Amino acid sequence: MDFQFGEKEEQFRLEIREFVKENLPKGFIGNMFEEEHTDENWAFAMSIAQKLAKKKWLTISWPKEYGGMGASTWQKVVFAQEAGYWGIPGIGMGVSGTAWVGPSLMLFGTKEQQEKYIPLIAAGDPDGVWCTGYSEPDSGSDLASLQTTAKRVGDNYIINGQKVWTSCAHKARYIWLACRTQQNTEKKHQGLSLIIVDMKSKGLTLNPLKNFMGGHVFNELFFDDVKVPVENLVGVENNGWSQLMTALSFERGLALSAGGACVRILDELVEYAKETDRIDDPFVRQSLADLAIDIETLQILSFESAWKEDQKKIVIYEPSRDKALCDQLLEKVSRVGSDILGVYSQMDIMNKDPRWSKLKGSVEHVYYYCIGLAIAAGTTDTQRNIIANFGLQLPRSY
Amino acid sequence: MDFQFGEKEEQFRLEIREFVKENLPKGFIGNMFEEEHTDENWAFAMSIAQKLAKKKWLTISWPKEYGGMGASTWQKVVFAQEAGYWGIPGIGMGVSGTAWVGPSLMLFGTKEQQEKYIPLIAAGDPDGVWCTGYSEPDSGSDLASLQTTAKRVGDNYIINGQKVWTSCAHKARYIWLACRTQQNTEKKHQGLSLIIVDMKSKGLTLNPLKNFMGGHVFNELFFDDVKVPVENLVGVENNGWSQLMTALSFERGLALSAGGACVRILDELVEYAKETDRIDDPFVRQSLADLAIDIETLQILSFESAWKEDQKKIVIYEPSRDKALCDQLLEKVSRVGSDILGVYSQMDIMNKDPRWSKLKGSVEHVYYYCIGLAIAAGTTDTQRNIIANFGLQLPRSY
Amino acid sequence: MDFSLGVEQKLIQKSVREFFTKECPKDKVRELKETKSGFDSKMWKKLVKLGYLGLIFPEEYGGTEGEFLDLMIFMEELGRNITPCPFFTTVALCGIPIVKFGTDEQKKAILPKIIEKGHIWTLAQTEKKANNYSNEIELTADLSGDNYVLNGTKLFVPFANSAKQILVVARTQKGKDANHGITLFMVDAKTKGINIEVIPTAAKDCRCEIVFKDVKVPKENILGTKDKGWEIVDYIFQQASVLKAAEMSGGCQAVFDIIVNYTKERKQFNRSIASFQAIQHRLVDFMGRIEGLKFLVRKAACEISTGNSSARLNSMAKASANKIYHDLCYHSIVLHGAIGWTEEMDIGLYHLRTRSLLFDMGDVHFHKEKIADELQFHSPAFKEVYS
Amino acid sequence: MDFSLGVEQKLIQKSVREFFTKECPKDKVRELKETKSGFDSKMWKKLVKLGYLGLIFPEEYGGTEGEFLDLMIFMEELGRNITPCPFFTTVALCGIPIVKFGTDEQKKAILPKIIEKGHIWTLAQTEKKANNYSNEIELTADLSGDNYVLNGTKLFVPFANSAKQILVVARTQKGKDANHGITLFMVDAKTKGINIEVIPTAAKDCRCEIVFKDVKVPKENILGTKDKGWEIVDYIFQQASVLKAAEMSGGCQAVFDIIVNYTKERKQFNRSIASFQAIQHRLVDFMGRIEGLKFLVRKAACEISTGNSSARLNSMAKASANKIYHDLCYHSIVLHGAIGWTEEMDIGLYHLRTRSLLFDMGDVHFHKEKIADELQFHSPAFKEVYS
Repeated sequence: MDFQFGEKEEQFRLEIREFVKENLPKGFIGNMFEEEHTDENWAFAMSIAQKLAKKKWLTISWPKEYGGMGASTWQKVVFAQEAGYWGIPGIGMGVSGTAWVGPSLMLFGTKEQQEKYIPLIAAGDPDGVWCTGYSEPDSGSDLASLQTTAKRVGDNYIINGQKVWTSCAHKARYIWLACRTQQNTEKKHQGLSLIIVDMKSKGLTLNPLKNFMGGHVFNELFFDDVKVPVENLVGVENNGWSQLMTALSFERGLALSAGGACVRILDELVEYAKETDRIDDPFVRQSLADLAIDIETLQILSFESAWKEDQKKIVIYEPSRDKALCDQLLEKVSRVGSDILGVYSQMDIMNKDPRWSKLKGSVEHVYYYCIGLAIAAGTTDTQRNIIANFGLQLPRSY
Repeated sequence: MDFQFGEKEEQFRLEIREFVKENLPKGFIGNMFEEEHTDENWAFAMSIAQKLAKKKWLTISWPKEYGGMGASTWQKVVFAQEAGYWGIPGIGMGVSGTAWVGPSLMLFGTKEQQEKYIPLIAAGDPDGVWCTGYSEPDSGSDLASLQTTAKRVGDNYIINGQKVWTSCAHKARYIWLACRTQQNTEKKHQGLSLIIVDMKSKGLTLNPLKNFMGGHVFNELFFDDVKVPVENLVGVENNGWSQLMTALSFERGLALSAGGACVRILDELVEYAKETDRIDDPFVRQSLADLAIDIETLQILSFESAWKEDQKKIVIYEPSRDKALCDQLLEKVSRVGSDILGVYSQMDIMNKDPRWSKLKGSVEHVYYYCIGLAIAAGTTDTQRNIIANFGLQLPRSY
Repeated sequence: MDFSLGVEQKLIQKSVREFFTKECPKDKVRELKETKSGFDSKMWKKLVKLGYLGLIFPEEYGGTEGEFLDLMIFMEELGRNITPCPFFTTVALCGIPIVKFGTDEQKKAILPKIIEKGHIWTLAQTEKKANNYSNEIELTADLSGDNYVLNGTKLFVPFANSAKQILVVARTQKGKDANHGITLFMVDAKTKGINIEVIPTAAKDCRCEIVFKDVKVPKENILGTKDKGWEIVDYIFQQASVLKAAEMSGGCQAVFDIIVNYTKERKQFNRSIASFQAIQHRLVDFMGRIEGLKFLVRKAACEISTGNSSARLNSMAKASANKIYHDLCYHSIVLHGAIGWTEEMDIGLYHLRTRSLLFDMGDVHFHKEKIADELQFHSPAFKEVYS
Repeated sequence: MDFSLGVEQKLIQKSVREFFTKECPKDKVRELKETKSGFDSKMWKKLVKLGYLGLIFPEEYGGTEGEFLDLMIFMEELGRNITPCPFFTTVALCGIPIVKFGTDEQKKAILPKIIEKGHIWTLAQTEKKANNYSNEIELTADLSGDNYVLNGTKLFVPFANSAKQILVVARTQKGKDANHGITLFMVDAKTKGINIEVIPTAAKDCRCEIVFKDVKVPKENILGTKDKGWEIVDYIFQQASVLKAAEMSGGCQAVFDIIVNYTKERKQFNRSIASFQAIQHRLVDFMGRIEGLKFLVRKAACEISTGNSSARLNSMAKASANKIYHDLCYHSIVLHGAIGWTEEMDIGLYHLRTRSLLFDMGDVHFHKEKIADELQFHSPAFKEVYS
């Protein structure tokens, strides 16, 4: 047993912190999804993304031959932690491209697709920004029931349908689209395909969906006879479901970076309590300690998941376990943090004013965004169902 | 709107307290089910039951013509509260007789049955002690699936089967038995009947089931060709289910007396905290206040249920709501109380020693018995199912 | 005991609900967030015209002398509809203490203007410690001739930017006992030296910073007795805690209705998601808590109405509201899935108010401490009977 | 990073589990509750014979010099089987500090007797305040000639009724700083003036009251330095907290296995009750918490093993164990239904220990306070990088 990072990883951690010091404004705390809110935020995020690309950190987990860093599991873990702690912007350029589009193309893409799209992502190029079209109005948790169709007509697919909750679509050059290429299949997850669609395509319209705080993360997309060349099909036609599941499994490490973000907020809250002379208040002390325990617990579990993957052990329920705990932890961190901030926890996150927003508004940001996160990539309840079925081998309850 | 008891009820409350002062040892706290543990406890409880019978309080809710007090809803509420607060022993002589056997016989019993059994109950006679045979090893929450059979042979029923979790059976003279008088019915709740069985019957054996703390509340009963005269059938043969449901609906007021018991423990904890100089500890203060809020909430809701019944409004989900909240409250009171008692919360409840058992062991008693209560008369989850179906009109989930 | 609303309250409930539904639909609530004043002055005028500002004020000043219960029901409905307006600040935070502590002259001068003209009042209490204890009051008022001169800063004062008058909690004397030496001044918001700035809050509910710089207030503008103002603040808190809890209770009822309806309608895996047991049980637990809150608030209000105001119940009402509101909003939005997070759904409007509601009139910790006080000095029945 | 057990630990895990399963089945645990000593002396002798008492003690005194991790694994298994025996008191509470603070002479005299003869030791620390802070230590030890004379009362001392020796935390000096003036004495349990009485606890785990009345202890029987004993107590707490947490973690794993198996097998409404979503989600949430606890404890133990003992992690381990144990036992019994409440099911045996386990080596509140200390004096990365 050993629960420490090696010297190599600690060295890497210092290197990341050096990067932070050089490239981020002093005291900067990046908040999740914030980079997509405004053009200004986005420009800054992309400028950092390009610097990350130079370090190969933008595609840290990619093999070197595709322009990645080919990092070890533990380097990736350290990077995710630090990325969360510092809130490094531009880290995934909207997530899709670096996290699953690139890796999926390496597995299922044609040589032409690989050569066309992969380098743009790895370079942090604006044309390397992707979004992902999975969810539809009537298929959320029940993803396989999606209805957007792609009909083969000559050398093209004609796409019709609607996608929703598409984050980063307003910044993306391409969309990684799940659609139905065969109708009336025996099972609903048959007949699906993954197709690459240029966001500039004719017939594709975007409707921004602001969240209730005023932030812009989600979009609605309408496909009205959108014509896409057949070479944009990824992998095998009608075999999209298994490719999609593979792609979903690349979406890991959320708990790791969230853990880092929680440590940062805890650190900041402790300092805040010291500065405002509340550190001796027994309630503040107990609350902070309580958070510290839960954060340490989440971190250790997410390390265990990473370790299992690293050991090539079968990892089935663990990411769901970590996600479910992470959802609950973020809610708790933000709630307890808000209680400590008191009246200052009511600040507007779209209109931060250093006179009023304590901790640069990060507690309030998590307060509202933890909800979005609990919903995204499978709600907490969905994760619980997965854990029950695959972690505890209990019968299906839904 | 009015949330106060009337003068008549407050007068009644004083009368009850006078009774307590006269008949219970100074400082007495009665704990639920404790009276069934030993012969000594039982004898004391029965002596009080007879005194209660003289006041007509033993059968407070029965009509006067059957030997009851014919009390108003609010008198009953006050009595339940006070009974819980003081832990008056013998209050229901094992519950069954006073709570549903008597009232059911008034509704469904023959004149002979009424004359034979009802006066014994109302008088607090040892032969007026009843137990109830519903649960079986394979039918707990799913009561209608019970398997004990009563076969008509001449003027007798021959009963075979097994009952379990029968509280007070070791003290009872009669058992109120639910059994199957018809086999292979279309639906499982058809073909059931209620039959009165003398506990002294041949072929009936009792096996005590001690709980893990060493207390004796539950029993197992084995019926091996137990012969019962047909006149012991209650109501209509094969129509037992609806009678049984009616009987179950008489089992109210648990939340009221539990509320009273919680107030007592809170009062005692506050005094304990004062005596041990812990009342200024912010954690003790906040914990006590938190309990006070939850107790007040449970009480107000159980009053609301009583009010609805009093108003002849349809009461469907409310008792389940109160029971579910009550289960959770008792757990919390005992847990938080234990935290305040600290090391003294680990005392043996079967072997109380005033040197060690603080608050006469009442916190530890609730600590273990709240579990039994959460299980009894429908688990907390079963209550939630009922509330979901009937209170919120949601589809059945089980 | 009687859990039903009286005829009067039923009438108010019905009319206020209809009024708000018509005059302030949720899209209006959204729009108002983007305005300077944060509320709809036309609706305010209608409220005045309908006499709601005088709901519980004495007839001699133009009010209708209703019960405190009526006001509680009004606040439930206001909270149910999350109607942004300075009703609470004007009536609960200022009008009520003026009725109780004002001189006849003051009442004659002030109350008719509130009731008939809809003059807006607010209470400036919070300072940087923001703990609702008297030790947070540092704004000074020093006598100079016939005037007091006020210096200091008040924070998060609701609707100060629209107020005609501000009730200012000031320190006129410093000493060991922080409760002593506090005085309440009624200050014209236009007085020289007052600078008001709106703080950017999530709910955009016009919480203001007010800087007082050598602000002169005539000494007859004291409410109550000099140096004994903390009693008035306590009086305000007792009643306003219950009214704020009523607002939150109404909000909880609305949110609960929204989420129950949504889960019944929303289908996944070919089933209404309300058929999933985990969701059902969560809803059920909320129902119990919300019903408990509703009656706790109503009971506390009832006791105030009958002159038996209970500090214990008042604090329980607010603490209980605080305990439920956040959890309910959080879980209700999550149960909606992504759509719950969007601007177009009403649920988010409720959640944007969570944090300010929690701190208005005291957080859970504050109220539990008050309850502990009550427990500590209460003599339990068992001690009396067994003595 | 490596989450797997080492070869040595796997071996210990396997052999200890087999040993306890064979030597102390649950019916034996039930029987032992009714005995005076509370443990099986035959099993104890076997443990000694197998060398477990010397698991981590130096070879020169007859031990096998294993790692702290080995001991942690031993405690997990002990907790999994809820084996009642004075192992923890002897090894964790007394042996470990003797190895660290004892003179060579003391170690030579004491350790071989523990390791080879199974001498039972226990720590007498708790007094009536029972808060685990130094201010609870009031038992006095006054020098008189070559002896110290001990007077006072210790409470809830585990297995004192079977102990050969008692490590007594006494006050040799009173002053402002309660941490100063504390001295640890090694006292023969048979010394005149010692009176031991078993306290009737739920778990019947032989918690004793020890009254010291003019008990003479030779002054060479001090462990460590006079007046500086609180350092030793802290040292004991650091390690024993982790070991107690390991015991609880093992217990949680066992309880969880029991309840998962039961819910899978138990049928109601023609379905396994584990198919009900509300039950599933409860189990799932427990699984996450129990796995988290397991690794937290193991991490804390690992750091001690490598000489990097972390007060933060040690307290987290115990606090976390405390947070889970009660909830898990309560819900597991309720999920069983009535049968879970009976004597015949093992689950109750675990719950009977809940309260003593929670307070052994400090409750949640105590450990959170320790963690807060660590947080307060830790310098965060952001301050360093952005300085």
